[in-house]
Formats: sequence, structure tokens, C-alpha cells
Amino acid sequence: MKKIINDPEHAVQDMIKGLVAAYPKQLKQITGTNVIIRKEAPVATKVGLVSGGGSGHEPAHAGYIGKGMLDAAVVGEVFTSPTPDQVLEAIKAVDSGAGVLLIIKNYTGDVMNFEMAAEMAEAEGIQVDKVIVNDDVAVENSTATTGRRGIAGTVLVHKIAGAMAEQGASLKEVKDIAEKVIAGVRSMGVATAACTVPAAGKQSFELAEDEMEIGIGIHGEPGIERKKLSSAAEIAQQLTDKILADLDFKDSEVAVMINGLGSTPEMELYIVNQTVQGILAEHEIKVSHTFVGEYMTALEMAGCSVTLLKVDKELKALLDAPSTALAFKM
Amino acid sequence: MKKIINDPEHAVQDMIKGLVAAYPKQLKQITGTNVIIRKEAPVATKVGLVSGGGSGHEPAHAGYIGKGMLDAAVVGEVFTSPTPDQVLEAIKAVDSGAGVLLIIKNYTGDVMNFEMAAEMAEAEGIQVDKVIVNDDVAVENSTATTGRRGIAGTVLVHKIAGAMAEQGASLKEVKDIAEKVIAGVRSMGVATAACTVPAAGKQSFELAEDEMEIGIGIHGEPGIERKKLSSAAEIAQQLTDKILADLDFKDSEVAVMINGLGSTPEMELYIVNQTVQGILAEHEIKVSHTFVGEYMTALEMAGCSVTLLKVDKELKALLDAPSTALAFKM
Amino acid sequence: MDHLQVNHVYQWMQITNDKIQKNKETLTSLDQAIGDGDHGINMARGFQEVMNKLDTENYEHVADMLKDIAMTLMSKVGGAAGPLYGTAFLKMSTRLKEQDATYGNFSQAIIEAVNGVKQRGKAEIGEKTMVDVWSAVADQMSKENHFSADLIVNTAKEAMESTKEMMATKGRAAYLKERSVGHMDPGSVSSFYLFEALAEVIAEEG
Amino acid sequence: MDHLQVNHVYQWMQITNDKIQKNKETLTSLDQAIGDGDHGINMARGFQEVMNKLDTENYEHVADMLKDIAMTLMSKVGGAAGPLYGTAFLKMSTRLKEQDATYGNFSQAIIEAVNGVKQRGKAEIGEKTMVDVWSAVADQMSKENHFSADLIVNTAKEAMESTKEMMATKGRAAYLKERSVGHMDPGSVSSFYLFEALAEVIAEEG
Ligand SMILES: Nc1ncnc2c1ncn2[C@@H]1O[C@H](COP(=O)(O)OP(=O)(O)O)[C@@H](O)[C@H]1O
Ligand SMILES: Nc1ncnc2c1ncn2[C@@H]1O[C@H](COP(=O)(O)OP(=O)(O)O)[C@@H](O)[C@H]1O
Ligand SMILES: [Mg+2]
Ligand SMILES: [Mg+2]
Ligand SMILES: [Mg+2]
Ligand SMILES: [Mg+2]
Repeated sequence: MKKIINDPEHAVQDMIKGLVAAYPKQLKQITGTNVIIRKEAPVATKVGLVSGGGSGHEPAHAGYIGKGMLDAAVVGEVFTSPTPDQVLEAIKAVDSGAGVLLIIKNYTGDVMNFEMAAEMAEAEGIQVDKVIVNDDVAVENSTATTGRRGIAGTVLVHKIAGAMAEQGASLKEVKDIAEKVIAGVRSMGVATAACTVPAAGKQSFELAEDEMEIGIGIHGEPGIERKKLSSAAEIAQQLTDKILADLDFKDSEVAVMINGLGSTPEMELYIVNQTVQGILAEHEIKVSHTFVGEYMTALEMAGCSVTLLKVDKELKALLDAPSTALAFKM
Repeated sequence: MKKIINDPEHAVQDMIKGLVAAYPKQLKQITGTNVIIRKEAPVATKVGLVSGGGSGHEPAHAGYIGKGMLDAAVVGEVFTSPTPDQVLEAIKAVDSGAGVLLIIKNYTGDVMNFEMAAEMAEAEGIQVDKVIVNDDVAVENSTATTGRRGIAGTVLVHKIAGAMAEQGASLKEVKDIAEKVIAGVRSMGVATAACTVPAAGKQSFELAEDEMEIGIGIHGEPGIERKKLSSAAEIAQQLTDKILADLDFKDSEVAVMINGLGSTPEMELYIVNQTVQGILAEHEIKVSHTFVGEYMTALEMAGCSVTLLKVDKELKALLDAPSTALAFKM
Repeated sequence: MDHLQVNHVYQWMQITNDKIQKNKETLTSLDQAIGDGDHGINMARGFQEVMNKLDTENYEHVADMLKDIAMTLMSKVGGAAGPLYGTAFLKMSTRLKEQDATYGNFSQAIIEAVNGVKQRGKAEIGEKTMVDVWSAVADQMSKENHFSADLIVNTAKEAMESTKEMMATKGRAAYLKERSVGHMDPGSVSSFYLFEALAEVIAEEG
Repeated sequence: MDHLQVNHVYQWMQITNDKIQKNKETLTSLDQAIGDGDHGINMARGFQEVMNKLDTENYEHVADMLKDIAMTLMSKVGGAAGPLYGTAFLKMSTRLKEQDATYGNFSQAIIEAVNGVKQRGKAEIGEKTMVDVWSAVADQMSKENHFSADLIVNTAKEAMESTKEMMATKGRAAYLKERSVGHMDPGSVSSFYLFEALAEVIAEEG
């Protein structure tokens, strides 16, 4: 895959500069770091929300900075968790005294680096707590292993926790609502083509013209099973079935996210959505919100993921709350 | 390129169903047609705005339906202008009596089909006018030929004319502001990989690993020149130079759009933006707004386009006006 | 053949549709080379719909049949080819209204079709569009006084092939300027199929 | 060799860095097979920064040097490997604080490093991670009483190779379950380079 970049070594820094240059009224880079914060951070008396991870997932995570969502995004190298010193800078920049919640996706690297930063911040007297998102049902949820990955469902955690924080909730309340989302959100993805990390220069895996990988993550890694490429309806069925088998959604109302991984046209995402909505209707599961688009990508990987979040009155209201985040305006 | 679809013949219809199912509170399909309209259309006393064209450009055009933007999008087959009967349905559905403006991209097919629809609508007593967007400086602006193509700059016409209409302007006023945008908007694109029309089943052209096409449109067609792939900075310079050479932007203020064509990661769009902003600063051209993302795509084509729009106080205010369109929330 | 009757026009469409379905990929490839790669798809969809339409209706007059063909192409093909083919058939229908499709009337109808296409598309001969094939056939037919299969097919073929070395100034291929040279115009090729089919109907009748 | 001195640790890092730069693509390919394809890139960036750091500072004590190595790796590598390698060197630094890096102290330091890595990553032996190489080396060293190049390199090599047939239960490779079998663990390979470099320093000194 060809890249429109200058130098793989500076791709992340060039991106950050281009991003902040595009939206100077909303975003600010902390000088000398790869941390992007909400222009007006720290917001007085508000709990600060910090997320982040490797880059290559754009619009995640900087696209979710804004009123009603995140206060900071820590940007790592491509698919590489940022380091504790960077996360610490973010925590310090957004702490108004009301404490800071870290929204971490469940990857060994992310968890370790963010936790180390939290320890450092606590040592500096900042109140820090964390939640770990692990919505990917493709991976077994076992304590003996690394456990489930955090994928597109993370965006809904950002949205809901962000709305809660914006309403003036305490750190504990914001953490609790984030945990509530995590408890009720499930995702699963499929890839029809891999991606190329700029510095690696070659595709992370290869698929034949008639193959797909089921249960992929968002780092260009292979999935849990290689299969013959099937129709959009069959793919949607397979992903949704796995999600519905994992958590009891009976008599629930849900928010749906159909997330593009990078190079899959929006047309195809809507085609997938058509089947997903049909399946939910069959199961008599009501849909409160649907989000179709690129929310959590893996560079130019082709494919998509389906996310379902169980919602109630509280979560629906928080989903509907205003947000000025570039990639999630409400 | 693999497709996550059910059947190429029904891809457009499946997409429309999936789209309306996702946003039932905002969008409505006119039964039996490929026309999508704003749920509350016709909006009393407001001039109706109709755009459209072939599909494969998502989020264009249905993503621009909403308060403050379009009233209807007419969806053709992939890269194929919709037919006059479909456009006529859209015109009839959005006309509140205040008249309807057609926003047409300058392609022979689109112009003919929309014009025929306009003639039919007029015959039915509806006041219809049109503007033709031709922002692509890659193509010569000659009356002896087909003339310039309409590409990503069209989205800014939608936004500004939409805001004007929402404010209660007359058909003439809405048309005039659209013409003002068209007079001041210029774009140019580059592709690093072609796309595959689902029903065609093979890539529209092939590029070697170190090649790019400069001056491409949004229909998978080759551009005006094949070149060695260069850096993001060089590409940005080339596109911007051509735009600046075409229209006198001296002492102007501009809105910038960096548009992804489909599979180019957002990271790369921001890297391009970084250079574009630098070039504008060198020319002492002030930037009022920057939009980076996928606004007018060509399925999974890789590449991007740069758009500059000359703005003044009036256009800036209209750009800032609220919009509920899915792909252009303000 | 003395004059074209309803069953001839039906056959004409049927053979045209067969040729287009069979050569769908050829047309699409030609359009990929200098356009956007949908011409085969568009024409195949449109002419299939024409056949569906003709199979569900009964026609007494050629003009009525041509009108339905026109409306179907107009509302099912889309793109540039849709309105142009639609206009061509509509003009033929108008010219033949309440007339027999004798050679004289029919060749007149083809001339009207060409004029309609030129007006709609603002293209002239030599701009590498379907106008090149239609004009050549209309010209040739106006010089004769009887249906001649060979003449029609040869004229259409030559005109189609002549588009290969032209530089496009109308339609999408115009964007490519010099790069459009060396490829036949897709709309001219589909127009050739149409006239080739007409020639076959004429030849069949003798 | 009697004990590791500042110049030895410098050489150790220099040789490690050389190996990692040279094998950057190998590490990345291994990580593409069962991870996310960045291990070579991360390690190459991190160890280059270590050398940059060591080249701008003067160290009297091994512990100080190890601490800077730790902090550099921690803040430049990222991902899973960054905190783990960082922790390993930090633990070594702490154990050797105000001590000479005699064989006894150094092998103790390696044990502390292993414990730190295990704790940080919550991985045990046999889970197909760098713990497999570090534990094997620490174990072997604790059984000896003098620096032995051969023993270190052989132990590390064997442990690295043993990861090939393991099924991963920690790190990214765990997502692949059975499909992780048949590839060596990238972090174990980079750890092997580190111990191979250490062995070369020891061998050089005799
Ligand atoms: N202005 C025009 N006048 C006459 N024919 C035209 C004109 N523009 C295009 N055409 C014809 O239409 C053909 C392309 O049709 P098609 O591919 O279906 O539409 P589109 O170009 O909209 O994709 C061209 O090959 C050409 O013969
Ligand atoms: N929990 C863990 N404990 C010990 N080592 C681990 C653990 N998780 C991962 N590793 C090591 O880290 C290596 C991967 O490092 P790297 O690719 O740089 O980070 P990431 O997996 O975040 O992309 C693995 O090959 C493995 O040796
Ligand atoms: Mg990584
Ligand atoms: Mg077309
Ligand atoms: Mg075409
Ligand atoms: Mg890795």
C-alpha cells in the first residue's frame, strides 16, 4: 500500500501538526509531546477524560476531544501504545482538581503504560482512576490470558463518560457510568484486506481474493479464523450472532455502531447495517441509535465491525447529550 | 478489490435501505425511488435544495441532507447519473412553493439528466433553477469541451446554499450565493490507487507501486498525468500550486478542504493538510475554516483532493451556520 | 424490406439487447480506459428493461413502441448515454407518429434522432462520441432510397473505428485529452451494436 | 571477566543496538505473523535512543547507566515491550545501586529483572513471551558462579526457540490461540539479541 507521507519516522508528528493546524480553535498540542488536548483544558471543576493509544486508528482518539467527550488524547507511534511520560503529561494538563479518568483499551501495552502513568500522577497528588474497555467478543474473556481487546465500542465509552463528566459528575460517577457501558457493549469485526504500517513497509498479512479474516482487531493482526469471503448479509449475520450469543440482549434496547476499518466504502457499511437492523428486529431488540462510519480504524485495513450497546434511559440521554468532538458531533 | 455486498445489482438499493434504517429520524426514502429526502420535507416557505449524482461518493450526497443543507439527494447507480424521472420525484417532494435549486456537478450525464428533470418540473408548474459546480482545476475550463468537473468543492456549495435557504432566502438569492461559491472554489486531486465499480468487478486502472495519477476525478477515471509517487509535501505543493495559479487568491481569506477519496487514512490527510497550511501561510493567505475528512469519495480509491474557497464575511457566516447533515454537522 | 414494422423493431431491440449483454464487459472495459467504466453496465441494464417492457405490452404502431423504448432508456440507463439514447428514440418516435416506417420516413427519423442527440449533448461530429456513428449512418441512409443491411453495418463500423484515433472533446474522455487517443469511444461501440442489429433485421427480411 | 563495568554495559548496549538495527525487519516480520508488526520498529527506535543518551552522558556507576537505559526504553519504545524492557533495566539498576556488578550481584539483578517483568506483565513461563528467555537465562546464571558467554547465549537461544511451539496465552499473540503456534515470539527474539550481545561482551573480555 502506498502512503502519502513524508517520512515514516515523522508520520505521527506530521499528522499531529496537520490536525492541530486544521482545528486550532478546538485543539492544542502540548509542546514537546504527542498529547493533544481540548483547547480550554483543564475545564474548571470537571473530571478530566484521557484516552489514547497507538495511532493509525483515526479519527480515534483525537477526533473525540471536545465538549461532552474527551479532554485529551495521547498519541503513540502507529499501533504502539504511548509511553507513561506522555500519558502523565496528558493527565497533568487536564486535571482541574476534580480528578482524571483514563479510558484504556485492553491491550497489554496500553494497560501497562497507562497504569504506570497513573501511578506517577498519583505520586504527584493527582486523583486518577481508570476503566479498561474490552468489547471484542472474538477473543475469549479469560483471566488466564490477555483477555478481550478494546475496539470500536470504546468510542461509546468516550461519548457517555464524556457527557457524564460534562454534566459535573464526580470521578466515581464518571467511572461508574463508563463501567456500565463497558458491561453492556460488545463488538466483532471482519477484514477483507490487511493494512501496512508505514515504517514496516509491507502488509501485515495477506489474503487471497476470495478470503476474509473473521474476528480481527484494529492493529492489522490476523483474526481468529480465515474463511471464504461471503455476502454482506452472511458477514453481518455471523458478527451479530456472535455478539448476541455473548450477552443476553433479550428485551433490550440497543445502540448500534457499524464501524469501517479504513478502506471499506461507506456504501458497504450501510449494506451491512441493513442486515444488522433486520436481525435485531427479528430478535425484537429495539434500536435507539445507529452510528455508521469510520470511528476506530486500522489505517487502510478493509472491513468493518459491528458494535451493540445495551442502553437504558440514562445511557440514551447521555448518548444524545451535545458533543463538539470533531468525529462525534451531536 | 473485495466488496462487502450482497449483489452488485442491488448494492445501491441495499445501501439506501441501510442508510434510512440508520437515521430514520432524519431521512426518508421516497417509496419506489432512489431519492432520499429530509424527513420534514417540504419545509414550509423554504427553497428546496436538491443534489445528487451517481453513488459511490458517500457520504455525498445523502450525508448532506439536513437542516441547513440539502433537502434531497437523488442516488444514481454507481458513478452513473440518476435519471430525470428520479430527479423529478425529488423536486416534487421538496418543493414548498418557494422553488427548488438543483446543485449539479458538471458532468455531461448529470447536467443532461438534471436539466431534463427541471424541464419536466417546470412543465408541472414548479419553479426550478440550477447551478453547475465545476471546481476541478485539473481540467481545462473551455466552452469548446465538456469543461471542468465538479468534485469536492460541491460540498461547500451545499453547505453555503443550504444555510442561505434555511435563513429564508428566495430562490434567486440562494442561486446567487451558490454561484458566488462556485466562482471562488477550486479543487484538485491525486490518486495512488484506483477503485472497482462493484458491477464491473475489476479496477478501473492500474498503477505501479511507485506511481500516482495527478488530476483525477471522483469516478475512478485516470487523471491528467501519471507520475512517480512523491512525498506528501510535494503532492500538496503540486495540487495547491495549480489551484493558486488558477484563481487569484492574493490577500484573500480561504476555507480549506482536504478530502479523502476512500481508502487513504485520515493520518495521511492531516499530513497533507500540514503542508497546505504552510503554503497558504507563505502566500499570506488567511485560513478561516479547515475541513479534513472524507467528503466526496470514489469508492475505495486511494488519494485525496485539496479544495480552496475564497471567503468573505458573508460566506464565513454561512459556513458557520448550524447544519444537522450527518456528514457536515455544524 | 419495404418498411419497418412493429415486429421488426421488436427484433431490432432483441438483437441489440443480446449483443449488449454479450459485450457488456467489452463496453465496460472501453469505458474504463477513457471514462468511468459503467457504460456496459448502464446499457445492459437499460436494454434489458426495454425487453421487459416490450414483452409486457402490445403495440400497434412503431411510433408507440419507439416511445416506450425511449422512455425506458431515459429512466433506466442514466449517465450520459441514457438521455442521449432516450432522446434519439424519442425523436424517431415523434417523426414516425402516425406514419409508416418506410425507408424515407425511417431515414428521416434517424436524422431527427441525430439532431436531437447533438442538441442534447452539444456535441458535433469528430468529438469522439456516439454522434460520430449516428451521423455517419444518418448521412449514408439519406443518400439511399432503400434499406441496405450492408451499407448500414459498414458505415457504422467504419465510423466506430474512426473514433479510435480521435482526441475527445466531449464526454468524460475529454478529461484525458491526448490520452484519450488510441481507444474507441464506448458510446460509439454500443451505437454500432444497435445499427449492426438493425442491419441483421433488414438482412433477415431480405 | 570479574565484574561488569560501565564500559562493558556501554558495549553491551552498543552491540544490542547493532543487532536490533540489523534485524529490525526480522523482528517486525515475526510480530506481523502473530502480533501487530511494530516490535522491530519499537525496539530499533528505543535502542537508538539509548545509544544517543549514553553518548551524551558520563557514568561512574553501572547502576546509573542502567537507570538511564531503563528510563529511555520506558519513554521511547512504547507498546508492551517498552514498559517490560524498561522495568527489567530499572530492577537491575535498583539491585546494583552502590554495588559492583560482580557475577553474584549481576545474576541477582537479572533475577530481579525477571520478577519485575513477570509482575508488570502478569505472565509466567510458558506463555510465549520474553519471560521465557529472561527466566531461562536468570535460572541458568543463578546456578553458576562466573560469567560464561557460551552458557548465556546457548540458554537464551534455546529458550527463544522453545517459544516457537508454544501457544501464546499472554500478549497480542494470545488472540491467535492455536494459530500462534509455529512462530517464535518477537519479544523473545529481541531478548535473545540482548543476551547474545552480553555474551559477546563477556567473551571479548575473556
Ligand atoms: N456530449 C455528448 N454528446 C454525445 N454523446 C456523448 C456525450 N457525452 C458522452 N457521450 C457518449 O456517452 C458515452 C458514455 O456513456 P456512459 O458511460 O453510459 O455515461 P457516463 O459518461 O455518464 O458514465 C460516451 O462514450 C459517448 O459516446
Ligand atoms: N504480558 C506480557 N508479559 C511479558 N511479555 C510480554 C507480555 N505481553 C507482550 N510481551 C512481549 O512483548 C512483545 C511484543 O512487543 P511489542 O510488539 O513491542 O508490543 P505490542 O504487543 O504492544 O505491539 C511480545 O513478543 C512479548 O515477548
Ligand atoms: Mg504495538
Ligand atoms: Mg458514469
Ligand atoms: Mg461511463
Ligand atoms: Mg507489536
